[in-house]
Amino acid sequence: MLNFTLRRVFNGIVMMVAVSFLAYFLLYIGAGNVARLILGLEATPEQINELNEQLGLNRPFIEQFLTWLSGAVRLDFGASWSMPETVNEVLFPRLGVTLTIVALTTLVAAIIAIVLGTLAAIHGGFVDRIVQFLGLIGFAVPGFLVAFFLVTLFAIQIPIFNAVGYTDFSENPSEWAKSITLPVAALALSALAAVAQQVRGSVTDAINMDYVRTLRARGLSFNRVVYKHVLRNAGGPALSILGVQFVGMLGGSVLVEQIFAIPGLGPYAVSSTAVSDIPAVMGLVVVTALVVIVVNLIIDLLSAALNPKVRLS
Amino acid sequence: MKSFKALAAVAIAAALAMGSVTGAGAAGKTLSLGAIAKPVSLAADQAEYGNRAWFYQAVYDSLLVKAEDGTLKAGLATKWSYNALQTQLTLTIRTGVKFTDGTALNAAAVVKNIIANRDKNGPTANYLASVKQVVADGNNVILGLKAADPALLDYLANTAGTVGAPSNIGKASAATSPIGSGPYILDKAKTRAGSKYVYTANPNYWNKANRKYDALVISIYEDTTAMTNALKSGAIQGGNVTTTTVNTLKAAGLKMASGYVDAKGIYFSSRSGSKSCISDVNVRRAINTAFDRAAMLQSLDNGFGKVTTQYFSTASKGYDTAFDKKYAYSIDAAKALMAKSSFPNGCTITMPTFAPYFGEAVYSIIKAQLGKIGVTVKEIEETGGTFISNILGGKYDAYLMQFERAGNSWQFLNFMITKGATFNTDNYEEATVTKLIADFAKASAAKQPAILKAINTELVNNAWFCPWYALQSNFAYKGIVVKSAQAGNIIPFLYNIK
Amino acid sequence: MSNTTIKREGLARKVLKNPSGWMSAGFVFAIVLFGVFAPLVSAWDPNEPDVYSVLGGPSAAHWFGTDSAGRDVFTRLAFSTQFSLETAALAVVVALAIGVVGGLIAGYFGGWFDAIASWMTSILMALPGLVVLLAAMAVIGPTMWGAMAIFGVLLSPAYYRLVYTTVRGVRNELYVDAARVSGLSDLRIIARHILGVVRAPIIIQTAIIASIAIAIQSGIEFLGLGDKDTPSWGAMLNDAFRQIYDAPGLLVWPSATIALVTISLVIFANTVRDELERTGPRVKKIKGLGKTAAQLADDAAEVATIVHAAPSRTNDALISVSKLAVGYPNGQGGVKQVVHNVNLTVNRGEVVGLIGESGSGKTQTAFAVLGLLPAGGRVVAGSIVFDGKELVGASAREYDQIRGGRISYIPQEPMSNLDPSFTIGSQLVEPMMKVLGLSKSEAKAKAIALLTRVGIPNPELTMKKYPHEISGGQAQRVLIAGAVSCDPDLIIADEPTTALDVTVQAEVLDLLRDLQKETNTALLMVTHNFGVVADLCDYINVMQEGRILEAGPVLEIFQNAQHPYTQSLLDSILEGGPARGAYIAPKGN
Amino acid sequence: MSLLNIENVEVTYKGKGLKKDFKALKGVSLDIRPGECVGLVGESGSGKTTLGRAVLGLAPVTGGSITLEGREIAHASRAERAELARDIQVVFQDPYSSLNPSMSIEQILTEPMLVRNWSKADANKRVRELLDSVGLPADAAERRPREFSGGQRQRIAIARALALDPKLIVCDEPVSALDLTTQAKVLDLFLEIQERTNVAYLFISHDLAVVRHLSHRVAVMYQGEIVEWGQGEQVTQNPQHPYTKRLMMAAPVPNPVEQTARREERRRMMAAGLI
Repeated sequence: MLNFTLRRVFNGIVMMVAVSFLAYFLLYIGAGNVARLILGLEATPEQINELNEQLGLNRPFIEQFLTWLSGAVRLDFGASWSMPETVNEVLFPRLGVTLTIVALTTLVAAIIAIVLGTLAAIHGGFVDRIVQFLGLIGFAVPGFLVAFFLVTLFAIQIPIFNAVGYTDFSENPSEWAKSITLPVAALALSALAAVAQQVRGSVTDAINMDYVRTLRARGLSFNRVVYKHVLRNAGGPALSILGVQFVGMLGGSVLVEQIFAIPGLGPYAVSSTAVSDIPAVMGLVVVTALVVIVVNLIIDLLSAALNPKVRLS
Repeated sequence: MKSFKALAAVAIAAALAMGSVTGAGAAGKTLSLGAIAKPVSLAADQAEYGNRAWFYQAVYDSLLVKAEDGTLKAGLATKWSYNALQTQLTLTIRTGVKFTDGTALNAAAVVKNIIANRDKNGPTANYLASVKQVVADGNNVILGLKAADPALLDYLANTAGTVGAPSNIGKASAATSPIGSGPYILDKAKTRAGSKYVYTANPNYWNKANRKYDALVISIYEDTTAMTNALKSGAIQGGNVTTTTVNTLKAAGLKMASGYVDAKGIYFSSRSGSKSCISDVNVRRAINTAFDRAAMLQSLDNGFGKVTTQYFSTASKGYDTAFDKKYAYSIDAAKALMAKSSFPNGCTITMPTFAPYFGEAVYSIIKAQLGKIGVTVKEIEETGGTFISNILGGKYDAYLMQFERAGNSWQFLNFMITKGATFNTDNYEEATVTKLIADFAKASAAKQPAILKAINTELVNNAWFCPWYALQSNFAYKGIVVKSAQAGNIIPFLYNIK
Repeated sequence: MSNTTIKREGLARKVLKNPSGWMSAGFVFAIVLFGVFAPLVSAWDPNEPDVYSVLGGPSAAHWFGTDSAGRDVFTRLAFSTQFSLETAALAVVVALAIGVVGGLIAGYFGGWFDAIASWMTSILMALPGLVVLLAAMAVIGPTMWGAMAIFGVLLSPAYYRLVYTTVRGVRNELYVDAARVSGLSDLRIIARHILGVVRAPIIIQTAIIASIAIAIQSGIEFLGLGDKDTPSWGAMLNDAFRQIYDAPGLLVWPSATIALVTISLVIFANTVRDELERTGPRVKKIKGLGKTAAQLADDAAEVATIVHAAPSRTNDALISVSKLAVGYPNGQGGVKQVVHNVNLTVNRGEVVGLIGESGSGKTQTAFAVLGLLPAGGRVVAGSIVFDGKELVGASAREYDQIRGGRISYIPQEPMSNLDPSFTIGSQLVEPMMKVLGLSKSEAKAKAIALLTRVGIPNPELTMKKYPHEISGGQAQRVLIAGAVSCDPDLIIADEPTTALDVTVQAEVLDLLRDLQKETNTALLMVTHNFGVVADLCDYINVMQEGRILEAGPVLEIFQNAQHPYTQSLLDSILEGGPARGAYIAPKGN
Repeated sequence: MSLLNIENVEVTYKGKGLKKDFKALKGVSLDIRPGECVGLVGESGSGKTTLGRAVLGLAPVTGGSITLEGREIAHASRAERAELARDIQVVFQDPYSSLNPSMSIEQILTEPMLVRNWSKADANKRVRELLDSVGLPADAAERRPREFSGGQRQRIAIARALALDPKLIVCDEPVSALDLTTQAKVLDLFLEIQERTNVAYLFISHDLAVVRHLSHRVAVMYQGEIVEWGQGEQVTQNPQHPYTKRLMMAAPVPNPVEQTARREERRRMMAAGLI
């Protein structure tokens, strides 16, 4: 298990460096006249030169990348081009918000999906139809549409939850709950649908496995076999879908945060994109990729804990 | 359905009640406002007015302040006076005021600030271009001017008079850690740069009587719908809203403070030389004639505005109602003007589009209307950062914009008309206008109106611009007191919100 | 339509016959046509503004009303459809091209390309799509074509992985080996054998990828980061959102179109998948699986089993099956019966064989006795009396108390019958604690003793191992240990040695015989192997097509089989037959 | 003269990553004469299937030589393999996965002919001949593999192997997935075809009885090596090598009386350490 963990961690680190290099290369090469972008207003050629000098944009590309990388490993993404704050100052508080939302959504979606998916696989009928329907709607209706309808209904028509903004949990737990409920609901739907379908499928598969019959032939009740053996074996595929959904949710949160005006990564990504704030965009890409890689690592480790065979592969 | 709603509301409210008990009341009296743009820098010498005014007014005091109607009032300067030639301004600085870093505010500090505001390349720099030298004289600050500047006091009540702690001037950290003497202190820990700016009360503020709230939160809503939802749901008490949401917000019980600050329309930027057909006055006149201003106002902004052909605001002495009859919509007339021009077969002009702000509908209208008179629009899509810089860099022949129409005519002239004015990007000149402006600077107050009228006549006749209408600005609010729209600014100044 | 075409009904035909299949495919097709013929659907120009009819409601001139620039919404919807579908299609095509080609090459040839491609895939999958797209647009500007091309690259792992795993699977199929032996080139093998297999999964994936591309495309346009000049669903949504309070109706058309198109695509994908997975006809749940009169008559008309006299047999029946019939839903609302009128008795301490070829119903009979028939199956008639208690119709609770402790089971395939996620030890201990009520440590001690008994070296270590860490022979021993762990009265062994090598089989048979002797447990041995029967059984039943044809003491059957089928079986036995003669070189060689 | 000569053949599978290389064949020698059936018997993992695959060019030969009528074929290129397909063919064990489920029987049978640019008419004629020779009705050509039983599928696989009149067919456990009665019929078909066409078989099976029934000579494999090699009757009835003996004694005889005797004998031999 230790060996497995170390291998995966090493793999993750290599992947991070590769992602960073790729992103850096494409973004900085593509960005064009950076100094002009930053100085905007009435920049003179002298000012532009000076800024290029200052930002090191006239140094060789590899040197620039290594400088950036040496900062990035200390989680320092440098100065933003569009805001007075450094990229870190803006990025990390926002990362916290987005991660809170996405993690909570993952948790909510996972719990509901496991319950619904299992019931659908075992009992079929009504619950199964609900899961099928959810699967369809959750997959097909874009999250931002769901978000908008939720706001209209539950924040404006019936003002139960907050329509906009975000309050930290530490600041005011009930406000936090009110601010986070609708975004989480909007985001959760599609993940919930996908995971529930996967759980339904893998529980159905697992329940038809030979060892289920054998265990029952040894006198274990159906429920016991389902809750102990079937769910554990069905857990692996469900987990990996959850991982995929997590990545999707990170993206989906961009739109949902925009609609709920939540100070997460989403609005930062949109505004940085609009003004081509390359350091910010770079930081965003790297940090979200890091989150994805870490989450995948966690999922790998969980899968390995669930299924000993994985540890060998 | 109704009972279901009620039931759901009760159920969920009950579920949340536990949390509410512990959470409520902690906030005290907080003023929550929504802004549509985030600040670029919070340093005093980078202060901006317009939509970003609050971020600076929260932390910094200004030498002068402006009432809702534009009347200048004492700020950090308790008295002000010009010499006879209008070339020397003396300000008396308030005593007993301290910056939040504990240092005292005095004449020397003000001098440093004015110099920084002029020299640090900030948005205010242009407004202090006329200031030759600044010196402290005891409790007074004396500004020596290159030439008379009829708008200077106005500038000082805007951002040019912003005063921050001298220790902070020139520091990079000033951009995110402002230190002033104003009513509030920025709470950096709770602030989410770009989204939410949280302020706590300055315990040593000199003018506590005028500060009605213990805390201030300014949230950024770049999205119209988010702003509307925030207002509707009561998340904020006030914010600038677009014309398309005015009706729904009124229906939701919000009040509006409405003014006519901006003029929306097409602005030209290649009138000089001959590289573009915009340099032909008849083409410019034709463009002016090619829009049904009333219909545009109705369709684009729900009719919230006043049709006009002139850029001077109604508050200006140069404004003439009669001009608004000029350039009545007629495609035939516009075609005739085109025929008269050097481009009888039409021409192509380059214009930027900035859909994130203006929406894309208006651009399709411009393209269609100009197409009808043979002017082909080559659109270049802008999404943000480079929009203004490309305009200033002279990349385009014309552009859609809504410009603030300063009540102060001198300010306007220096903003749009004079050679070297910020938005006279190709330094276009007409001899008559140049002479009239020179006259105006020297003229007595009595003679100024006539000169302004003459200038306006030239501008309108020669179609310097193509304004469509004065756009109504709408500050929607609920639960706070706003006397009226702010003269000369799109949102009420922070100290005027009660 | 000729008969043969019906027989060779293709997937496409099946999908289109299915209501959800043709409805979803039809809708998508209609929407595509709507987009393709956008220039023809109305006289309006999608970009022609009209300041005099801004935000107009639906009218005869403007069916869906007008937008904030007075443009015809219906026309814009048509052109939006064209653009949104085209750009989404670009993403799909790029993803297809990269993913399918890469997956085919990596999957078929493997090697360094496989290593690199798999690595690139994991990198792409570590990138959150929308964030990367926004980043890309920060550089390439607001062009949806560029963005969708990049998104295609980001989506390509979806195809790559699918094609890769499918090709990997197919490459190991024997028919691919056969094709190689036939001298087919790689290209030809890919074209003839591999593409055919990945085609359907690719279609499913494409429907799903297309709906993702549409969602992302409209999301970006909705954020206002797309081409301004071209109408698109997202741009219409963006405009609608700006006017949400003045003209909420504007929101309806683009959102409904997006939702319906994506829903249709997903339904289509699901239908294709369902049709692929469906081997037989549609299975409907049937209430009251009773036998029809015809079946009853069929059973009654059954020629009686030839029963040989068994003078040495005791009459101490432990389990007695009579007139048992097992059926499955046949898809047409009726029942397909797989076991007919079966009578079978196992006395205490007796080893009874149930022998038959595949499909004879022997395993179904065994499962019926265990009360563990596969999904859909059920006992339609007859009775199973175990130790005086009727099991047909017994509740799950009652069965749970009989299984394990009274009747236990040894399966055929050792590996698949052990839960891969639990250690050998825990799988042995768990039932003992439940059935025998032992403490954990007691159960552990007993498990170790059992493993020692079944001949597993180092049982303490084996207890901690997972199923994949032991050999098939050992796994079968573990399963036997499990079956005897709760001291049952009857063990049902379903082909317990079929999956084993012959030397291991001999050892397992020895073990079974010894255990049976030691405990005097009754054993019902289900097998197709006469050698196994000869080795173990006291009494045998010969089954064919769900019926027991002949039953009697083992020697009696071997020496004096009456039924022609039994005789033909015995005749087919090669053991003891003559060896082939010496080689004679063919003439002319 | 031998048709196929296998000399000292080694097959090593490269281990992935940290896994060790696996030597599946450790120097195996064997020969097959024209029209002869050589049986190859052994348990799982003995390397018998690998040897068959090495002859077919489907396993990496890392040492030794395989010659067909004097031509070295162990490392034949793809083009040479395509040529060899005329001479060496295969029938696999699993009648379910050895036929592409999406192709019709006709497509399956004509595949090797089409590679060789046969005319459609010739190919169709040949398909009818082949179906007839394996005892399937002519209308089988239009159907798909799933419409046939296991025994019928194996007949189709045999027909495919016969399509080009090969000199050698590698039969890899061709009857072990079949029911007893079907197995007997298919084995008879193998015999009948050999007598008719003089094709040679390399007949791989785990079942000593099956091998004995069909093979002129028999090789016994154990852990990658041939431990016994000789006349069929000799090897299967009077084996010399302890492993062959163990194999023989382990198979239960379908006769209760004989099996009891054999069981006792086996136990005695094991106790004595003879097997």
